[in-house]
Order: sequence, then structure tokens, then C-alpha cells
Amino acid sequence: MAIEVYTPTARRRVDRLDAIWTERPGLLGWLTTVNHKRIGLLFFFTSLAFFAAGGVEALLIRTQLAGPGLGVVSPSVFNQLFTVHGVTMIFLFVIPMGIGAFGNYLLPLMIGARDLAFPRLNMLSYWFFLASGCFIYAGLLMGDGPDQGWFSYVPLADREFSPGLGVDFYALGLIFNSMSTTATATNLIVTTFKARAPGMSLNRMPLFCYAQLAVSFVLVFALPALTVDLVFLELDRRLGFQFFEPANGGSTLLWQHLFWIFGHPEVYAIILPAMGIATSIIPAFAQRKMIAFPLVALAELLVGFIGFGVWAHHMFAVGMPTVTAIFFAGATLMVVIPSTIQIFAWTTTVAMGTPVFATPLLFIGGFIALFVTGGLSGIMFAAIPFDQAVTDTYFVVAHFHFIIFGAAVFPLLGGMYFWFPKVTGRMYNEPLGKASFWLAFLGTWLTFFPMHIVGLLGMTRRVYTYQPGLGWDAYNLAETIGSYLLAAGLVLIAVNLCLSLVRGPIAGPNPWHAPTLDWATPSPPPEFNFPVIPRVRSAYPMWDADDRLDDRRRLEDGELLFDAGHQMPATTVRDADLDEILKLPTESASPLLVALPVTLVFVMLLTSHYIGAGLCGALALVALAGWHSREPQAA
Amino acid sequence: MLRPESPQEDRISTLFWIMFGGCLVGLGVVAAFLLLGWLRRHRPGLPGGGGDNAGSGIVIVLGVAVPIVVLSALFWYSDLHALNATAAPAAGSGQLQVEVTGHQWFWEVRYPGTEAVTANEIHIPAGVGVELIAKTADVIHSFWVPRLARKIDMIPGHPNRIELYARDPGIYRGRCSEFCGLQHANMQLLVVAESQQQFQRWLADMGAPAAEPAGAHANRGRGLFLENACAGCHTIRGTAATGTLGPDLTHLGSRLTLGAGTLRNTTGDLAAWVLDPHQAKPGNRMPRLSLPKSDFNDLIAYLETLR
Amino acid sequence: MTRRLEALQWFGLFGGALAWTAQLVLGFGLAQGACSTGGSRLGIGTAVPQLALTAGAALITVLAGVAALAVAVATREGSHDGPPPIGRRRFLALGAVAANVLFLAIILNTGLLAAYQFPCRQS
Amino acid sequence: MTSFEAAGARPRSLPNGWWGMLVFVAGEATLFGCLIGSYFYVRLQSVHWPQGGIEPKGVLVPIVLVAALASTSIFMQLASAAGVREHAGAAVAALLVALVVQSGYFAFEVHDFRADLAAFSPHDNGYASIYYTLLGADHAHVALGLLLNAWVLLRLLGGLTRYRLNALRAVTLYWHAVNVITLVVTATILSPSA
Repeated sequence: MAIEVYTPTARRRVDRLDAIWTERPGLLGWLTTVNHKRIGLLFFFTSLAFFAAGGVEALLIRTQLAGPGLGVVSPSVFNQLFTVHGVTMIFLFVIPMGIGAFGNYLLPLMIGARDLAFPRLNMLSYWFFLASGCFIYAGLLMGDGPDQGWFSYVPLADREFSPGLGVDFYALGLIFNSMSTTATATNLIVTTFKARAPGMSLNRMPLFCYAQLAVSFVLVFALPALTVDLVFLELDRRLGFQFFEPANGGSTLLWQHLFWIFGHPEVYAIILPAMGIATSIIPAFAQRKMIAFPLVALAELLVGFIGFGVWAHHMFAVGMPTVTAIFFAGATLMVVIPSTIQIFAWTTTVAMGTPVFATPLLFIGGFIALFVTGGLSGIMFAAIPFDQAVTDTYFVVAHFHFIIFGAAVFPLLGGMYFWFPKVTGRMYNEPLGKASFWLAFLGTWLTFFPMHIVGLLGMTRRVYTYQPGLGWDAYNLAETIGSYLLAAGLVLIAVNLCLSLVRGPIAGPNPWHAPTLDWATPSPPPEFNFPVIPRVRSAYPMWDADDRLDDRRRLEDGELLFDAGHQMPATTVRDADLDEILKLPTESASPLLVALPVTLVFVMLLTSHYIGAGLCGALALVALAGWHSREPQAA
Repeated sequence: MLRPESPQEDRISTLFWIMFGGCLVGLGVVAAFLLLGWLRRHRPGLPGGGGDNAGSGIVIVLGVAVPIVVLSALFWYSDLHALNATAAPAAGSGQLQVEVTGHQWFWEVRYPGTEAVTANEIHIPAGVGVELIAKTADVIHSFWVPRLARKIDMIPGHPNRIELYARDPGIYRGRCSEFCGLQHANMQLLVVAESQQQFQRWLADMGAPAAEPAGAHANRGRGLFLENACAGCHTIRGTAATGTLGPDLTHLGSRLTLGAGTLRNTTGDLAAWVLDPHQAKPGNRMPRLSLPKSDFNDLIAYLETLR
Repeated sequence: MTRRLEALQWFGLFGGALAWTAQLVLGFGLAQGACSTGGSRLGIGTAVPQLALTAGAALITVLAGVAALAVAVATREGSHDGPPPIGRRRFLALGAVAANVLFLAIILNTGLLAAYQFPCRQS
Repeated sequence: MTSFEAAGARPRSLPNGWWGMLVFVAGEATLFGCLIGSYFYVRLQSVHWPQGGIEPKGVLVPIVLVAALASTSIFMQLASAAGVREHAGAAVAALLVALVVQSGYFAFEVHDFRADLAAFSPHDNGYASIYYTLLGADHAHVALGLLLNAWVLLRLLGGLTRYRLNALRAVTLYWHAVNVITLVVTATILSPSA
């Protein structure tokens, strides 16, 4: 949709920006793009494909467990399925969807920027993500997938007990994947710091951006622990190091500590984008500003921060000294508080607003119900004796699926409906949307709630079968039925969005009367997002009608236009004062040229061709030099 | 866990029900807020909308103040009071010790100070606190008998302890609860709590070497056991079989299950197990044995005598 | 005055967080050390270092909370949505007050109970 | 001022590249935090340290080497400051000095590392494994810094642009971080066994 202009001057200006920013069409355009919206869509569809794969794995798992003693898949395949299911959903779906797709596409729009701070790095991150995902899946497709569980405890993951390549696919794949994630997180942090529209001081930054900022920080500080751990594992497995060998002065618990120092913050990284989406959808549909805005903003950061101090609650059954366990139990209880702040801010805003329960808000309502349920069962793990009783049972499986499926994915689904008109320019079908919500919501309860009960009855995690007569059969059958209902709900969402893409009514720039700047652009947004960089005077810039009229005037006058090439203003970190004018790079093949040899490095490492890996690494450096020889120039 | 049989598990169960009650209240409050929003849908202009700062008080009270108090209370109750009541016994404090070692995928059970060795079945006297020492021979396993005690991981190079106590005689199921590889699902065990006399008799039986097989078939069966691969992995005390990869079979016939809870220990199931261990427990470490039918029958006859 | 307010605001925001981080890392490290083979000879296996650590961390957190409160009071004329730097200071100070209360709760809960749970035994 | 394109004028605050590097080195610092944490974790489990009768490292040589490396922070900062003032020549000179000292340090350390390898192997025990991994990770960061410096130097010889200045400032930050990390790593390795 074209930008509304009222005078020939404005028309000329917009046309000029169009000419400067429009990228190559066709496949080549997609391979060399550096535009955050295109890259966001690439992340979206790729992570969606991995979601589908992870979903099929989940259905196979549930089918195998529908009744006692079934033989749908072999134990070996079952173990690969649940391992890859976990890895897929965490590393290849929720995180890339949350920051790679939603963050990438929406964050610059929300802060009034034209792109991320490092557009080429953004594309490199996508290639790394795609390649690492394919790398991990190659193992599964070759029948040698990881089968040691997603947290891959040693010594089970050592070469002695997992001699195949499965663990190596996992370890190298995740190191590769975390390079992608770190790159995106870094990009988002610098973008939120330096690319906010003039006037958008820290107190006026949308809560969605606070959430994205928190996720990015969490990932930057959590992933190194995983990387270190995986490097230790690979050194032990391949070169005979002794990190995890207690007989030789190593420690098996070292793996667990490092893994969970990463693993628990990662859980918050999974939920935070969802919180961000909730805080975008609620004010739009309640038509009311968020209650306790400063508390919610800080709560989003605090969730990420305190999340670093709770890791050992995953290890209460290892027999650590009581006194050390205390630290983590206490933090585990208090990390609840930032979430209670947000829950009551959301629900009070809904209750005190004039809410319209359209599909996106329904998904958020569902999210709150699931999040509270999963959160309350999560609180129980801080009670050490209870944790020691139920850890590694289906009670835990129930808890974390309520959180990382129910709470983390429902807002992503609601967000898909919410921003569908923005991205495509068309409205989705509301009755179908509501139906899909109820199907998915009830499916989620039916799938995951009975897991609490079988867990309390003694059903442990990661069993490929169980015996009849333990009182678990009916619950398991219900869970399996629920999982198919849930899948049907998800398919219905896909059907709705696909049909609406063709047949939906035209949406207009801001069909929800939503308050953030993403709705200031036409739907879909032009490649440069904003013809003039908006000025911001509150956290709800779209509800400041005067300012938006002023944008129109400034387009006439050419104020804050930045049309001398790929330009974008940089602003100061704290108070978003205009600082300098950046020249952003244009489309480039360099990210692809760097990603190819880096992918080969990991393939070579996997196949133990260490010299080859070195050579490919050198090739990657040459490609990087090529990248940096091409400096962004003024057009 | 919901039907506790020990004081420790009573505590854990009580703790659960207290927290469960709290959860219902919490969920109820949030649901009430959402319901209120639902009732107010599409009705602009209702009183209660408030200004920009309205409602902050609710967030501060319900979101910060109340949870801090409630959660701190839970912390001190659960991690001081309940924790100390379910704490691990100090080393050597129990009058009876049992040492359980996890293997892929069975449990080796020893009673320190006696000769008794068995597998996948722990006998304890009811009403007596037993100090259980948890070890592993390979990967990490976790020992868990839901009705009797919390679980304890078996970590290489790091022996752990818990107290095992059963109030009443009975048979209690347990299972490995840390993923330990292909047959994690079929790594179960039974705790048999019995009267003190029964237990002492059992313990003495377990300590004794295997009885001489009676009858020609069984005797031939023993020969076959020792000649074939069996003896390389299994121990039968009182014979030349001293393998340690598989469970001790000295008193196999007295056990309730085969394959760590995979099958019941009946003649038919035993024969089926030896004929093809991978039928019921695919991928376990025991190889398939190809013997002529008569030899096979003799072998089973011998194993049946190991009581 | 503004420079002092600016400094108070950032101290208020980060003070409690840093104090808790220090308490967790050092407290966990000390406890781990006291209860392990290699570390039990270091003579840290008592409640005293834990209590000292807790007291120090709690003090910093209280100060940070007071700083945040002072900023909130000093900016009470403004709105947290208002123009920077006043609006931003108020905004961050309001959040920081709650955050410091939270950190204080964590520090006191864990520190006191950890001190009480000495000497070492397996959980 | 011909070296900067007119659009940007002089940078008033730190460039995006510097901020990006800050986030990156924060991540790398965490990585070393985990390595050092692992070092002490393994150490606390162990009755003897170093394990297996390995001789503890001498103190003097590493301290001198690290001091030399730390001094390059000054030259990096000088280069960066000269760049901001658009003195391309001074920037190149300071960068060259830093590069020479850093290369010397690296050569010494590689030699030392090989000597260690001749004395004991990373397969020996937990101590040896973490020792080589920790030092190796540090040396790898120094090596990367050398490549970065060489590259920036090469580009600066072709003249100073905004893009190259940003690179210089970012690499300067990188070296500050690597120098601090090297100090901490060395202190960890040399920390007396109780």
C-alpha cells in the first residue's frame, strides 16, 4: 500500500526514498537482502518450518505413549524424537521466532528506525540459523540423531555411552546456532540503544522493546555458558580431555552447572518475547494505557536478570550441599515477583479498560491463564523437598509445557493474528480466528494438564513406554487426544492466515487503533519504514494525534527526512537526542559468502577433518575481509 | 507421592497440598480479573476506567507486596521446616544400610556387612529407617520410590544418601527417573517392606551361595550356563560364574520380576526373556542366545532352581 | 543537583542488582568451597562469612532503595512519561524502588537461611 | 574535513560499532567467567592442585609478559584518539607499536604453550584439561585481536574514513577487554594452591 501523500513535493520525496531503498526483486533479492523486514520474514518461515517438524515429532511421541506397551516407534527412534523435539522447539523455533522474526520485523518499526544497527550482520545471523538448523536435522534424517535428551547429561553423552555422531550433531549444531542467536541479540541491543526515534527516551520505549532488550541481554550472557559446556563436551568426546571424568579429576556435575547456568535464563529468553507481545496487544484491545508502566518495564528486565540466579533448582536431586541449594531456592521464589507484577498489570489493564475480545486478545487471555497455571506449578519447585520428589517426572513436563508452549507460544500465535494486517495489508477471518483459539486452548489443557497428575502418580520423563495397570493409561490417552486437538487448532490458524492472505479485506495502516509506531506505517510497510523519522513525546505515539499530523507536515518541509542514501539517524542511549546520521549498507552477498565456509567448518569438525576445518575458517576470514572492504557510502 | 507411606513422604505430600491450595487461590484471583474484563467488554464509559496512574496500587499490592510475604513464608516453611524433616541421613547413621548401584539398565543391591547381593528388588524391614547409599556404575541414574521417599540421583564419583522407610509391609514400585539411555523406561525396581523376622530370613538367604541344582536337567543347565556367554556377565555365587556386567543371579528365582521390572518372573516369561531379551527390552546389553531346544530347556530348568 | 540526581538514579537502579549478584556468586562459591573436598581446608565452613556477606549486600540494597526513593521524590512534579531527563529519571526510579525491595527480600531470605543451614550436609 | 562524508559531521558520541563490540566483549567476558568458574569448580573438588603432580607454573615470566601486553592498551587508546582527531598518521603509528608488542607477546606465549604441551598432556587429568582450554581460549582471543589490528592497519594505510574509524574504536575496545581478560586468566592460573 502506498503512503498517503497530499502534495507533489511529498510524492517526490517518497518516490526518491523508494528508489533509494528498494532492493533487487526475485530470488537474488532474497539472497542478498539486508532489510530487516525481509530477514524477519525469512526467520519467520524458517522457524515455522522447524515448528512444524517439532510438532510432528511431538505427535509421534504422544502417539507412542497413547497407551501402555505400544510400538509405534522403536525406543531408539523415540529417544531421538524427544531430544530433537526439545532442541527444535527451543533453539530452532521459539528463540528465532521471538527475536529473529518478531523482534527483527517489529522492533525497528516500533522505535521509528529504518533498519537494525547492523543490517548485514542480521542477514549473516539468518544464514547461520538456517545452516545450524539443517545441520542438527541432518543427524536425525541420517538416523544418527542426538538421543541423549536436550540437556545431554554426561556421562551418557560421553563417547563411551553415546558412540555415534548424534551428540556431535547436537553439540556442534548448538555452538553454530548460538553464533546466530548472539548476532541477532547484539544487533537488537545496539538498535534499541542507538536507533530510537528522537524523543523516545528510555521511559517512552514500548514495552515490547523492553522485552526484546531483556531477551537479547539474557541470550548474550547465557549462551557463552552453553558454548563453554559444549566445547568441553566435544573436547572430552573427540580429543580425550578429562573435564567430566571424575576418576581423572574432572566432574560430571560441572556439565550440569554450566548447562543450567545457560538453561534457566534460556527459559526466560523463551518467555520474554511473549511478554512483549502481550504488552503490545493488551493496550491496543483494552484501548487503555498499560497500568504501572514503569514497573512492567523493569519487571521485564528483572525476569531476565534474576533468571541467572536460579539455575541449580534443576539439580536439587543431585545431592548438593543443602546450604548451596538454599541460594537457588530463594531466588527461584523471588523470580516469580516480576511475573506477578506483569500478570496483575495485564489483568488490571484489561479489567479497567474497555476490552474488545478479538482473536489476539483471546490468545493473550489464554496466555495469562496458561502462564499463571504453569507459573504456580513452577513456584512449587522452589520447595526443595517437593522438587526432589517430582523432578524428572511428568509433573515437570506439564509445568514447562504450560510455560514454554502455553505461555511462550500463545502470544506468538496471537501476535501472528495481531500483526497479520500490518505485514500483509489484509485482515484475517475473525470467526475462524476465535475457533482456532478455542481449539488450541482446550487442546493445550487436555494435552498438558493430565501430565501433572501422572507425574504425581510416578510417571517419569523420557520413557518410551509404560506398563498397564499403573493407573496412567486414561490420562495418557487424554493427553494424546489433546495433542491432536491442539494440532488441529494450529492447522486452523495456518488455514485462516493463508486464506486471508488472498481473500481478506484490506486492513489499512492501523486497524486496531494501536498505540505504537509500527502502526504509523502503511500496511505492509515500505522498505524504508518511515518517510520522515517520527518525533515521539510519549510511550503511546500513535495516540498523540498532533505529532502524527506533524509528521505529515515535516514530510512536506523535508525535516528529518534523511534521503541522501541509505540513511538513518542515530540517537543517544538514554534520552534519544539526535546524535549522528548513519549510512547503512545496501544489499550484499557477503553474509552468504561468509556463512558458506563457516558452515563447512562445522561439517569438517563433525567429520573430524580438522585441517579442512582450519582451511574453511581461513576462507571465512577472507570472505569477512571482502565484506569489510565494501564500506557503506552515501548515495 | 499422593499416597505417602513414610513420615518424609507425608511431609512432602502435606507441602504439596498446601501449595496446591495456594495455587487455587492465585489462579482464582487472576481468573476473576480476566472475568471482570470479559464482563466489561465493548462497554466504553463504565466507571472504573481511571486515569493513567489508576490501578498501580493493585499492581503494587497484589504483584509485589502480597507475593513477597507469601513466598517468603513458603520459603522458610519448605526449605527449613520441611527440608530438615526430609533431610538425608549422615553417613553411617542408619542401623541398616543398603547400597544400590545403578547400571544400564538394572539396579544392583547390596547390604554392607553381609554377603547379600541381589538386583532390582530391595527388601527392608517395615517401620525401620534404612540408610540407602546411591551409586552408579556407568551413567547418571536416579533412585525413586514415589510412595516412600524423594528421589536421589546416582552420580559418578559422588555417592549420595537418603533414608528409606516404609511404615507398613507391602510392595512399593520405584523407577529410574534420570534419563539413562535406551532402556530408561524399563529400569524399575520394587521395594519389599516386610516384618523384621521375614527380612532377616530373607537377608540370610540372599547371603548364601546358590544351592546345588537338583536333577539331571538342572545340572546340565548349570554346565550350559557356565560354558556359554552367560557366565561372562552374570555372577552365581557358589559357581564359577563371576561376571559383573549383568545382575547377580544367585537367587534369581526368588525375585518378583525380570529385566528390572520388564516381565514377571514366571517360567514362561523367563524362557521368553532368555530366548530373546530384546523382545521385551530392545537394545539391552544381554545378547540373544542360540541353543538347541533341549539345551535351552535345561538352562531354564537350572535358572528356576536359583531360589 | 542534576548530576547528583542522575548518579542516584543509576545507583538506585543497579545497586540492589549488583549487591545480589555479589552475594549469590560469593555466597555460593563460599558454600561450595566449604563443602567440597578441596575447599574444606580453607576454614570457610561456618555461618560467619555468609552472615557478613548478607549484611553487606543488604546494606547496599537498602541504600540503593533509598537513592531510588529520593529520586522518585525529587521528580514527583514530573510524570514517568514526561520529557527526559526528569521523566526518565522518575520512570527508572519508580521501577528501582520495587526492584530493590525485591532484591532485599532475596538477599535476606537466602543469606539468613544459608547461614542457618551450615554445617554442610547433603540435601 | 574531506575524510568524513559531509552527512555525518564529527561523531559526538560512541559509534554503533563500538556498542556492538561492547556487547560482544561482554559475552566473551562471560565465556571466560564460565571457564574460570569451571577452573575453580574442578579445583575445589580436588585434594591436590595441580592434580597428578604437575609442576605449578613459574610466576615471573607470565607477569612480565602480561604487563607488556597490558601496556598495548595505551597505544590502542592513543591510536583511537588520534583517529577521532583525524590524525591518520599518528593512528597508524600507535597501532603499529601496539601490533608489534602484541605479536611479540603472542610469539612468547605460543612458545610457552608448546613447552607446556611437552611437559604434560591435556588428557592427563581435569587440571590439565581446564589449564589448556583456558589458556588456549585466551591465546585465541589474542590471535583474533592480532588479525583485527593487522586488518585495521591495512585499511588505515588507504586513508581514514568514518567506517574505518569506527572499526579502530571498536578494535581498541576489544583489546582493552582482551588485556583485562588475559590479566584475570593469568591471575587464575598463577593463583597459589592452598
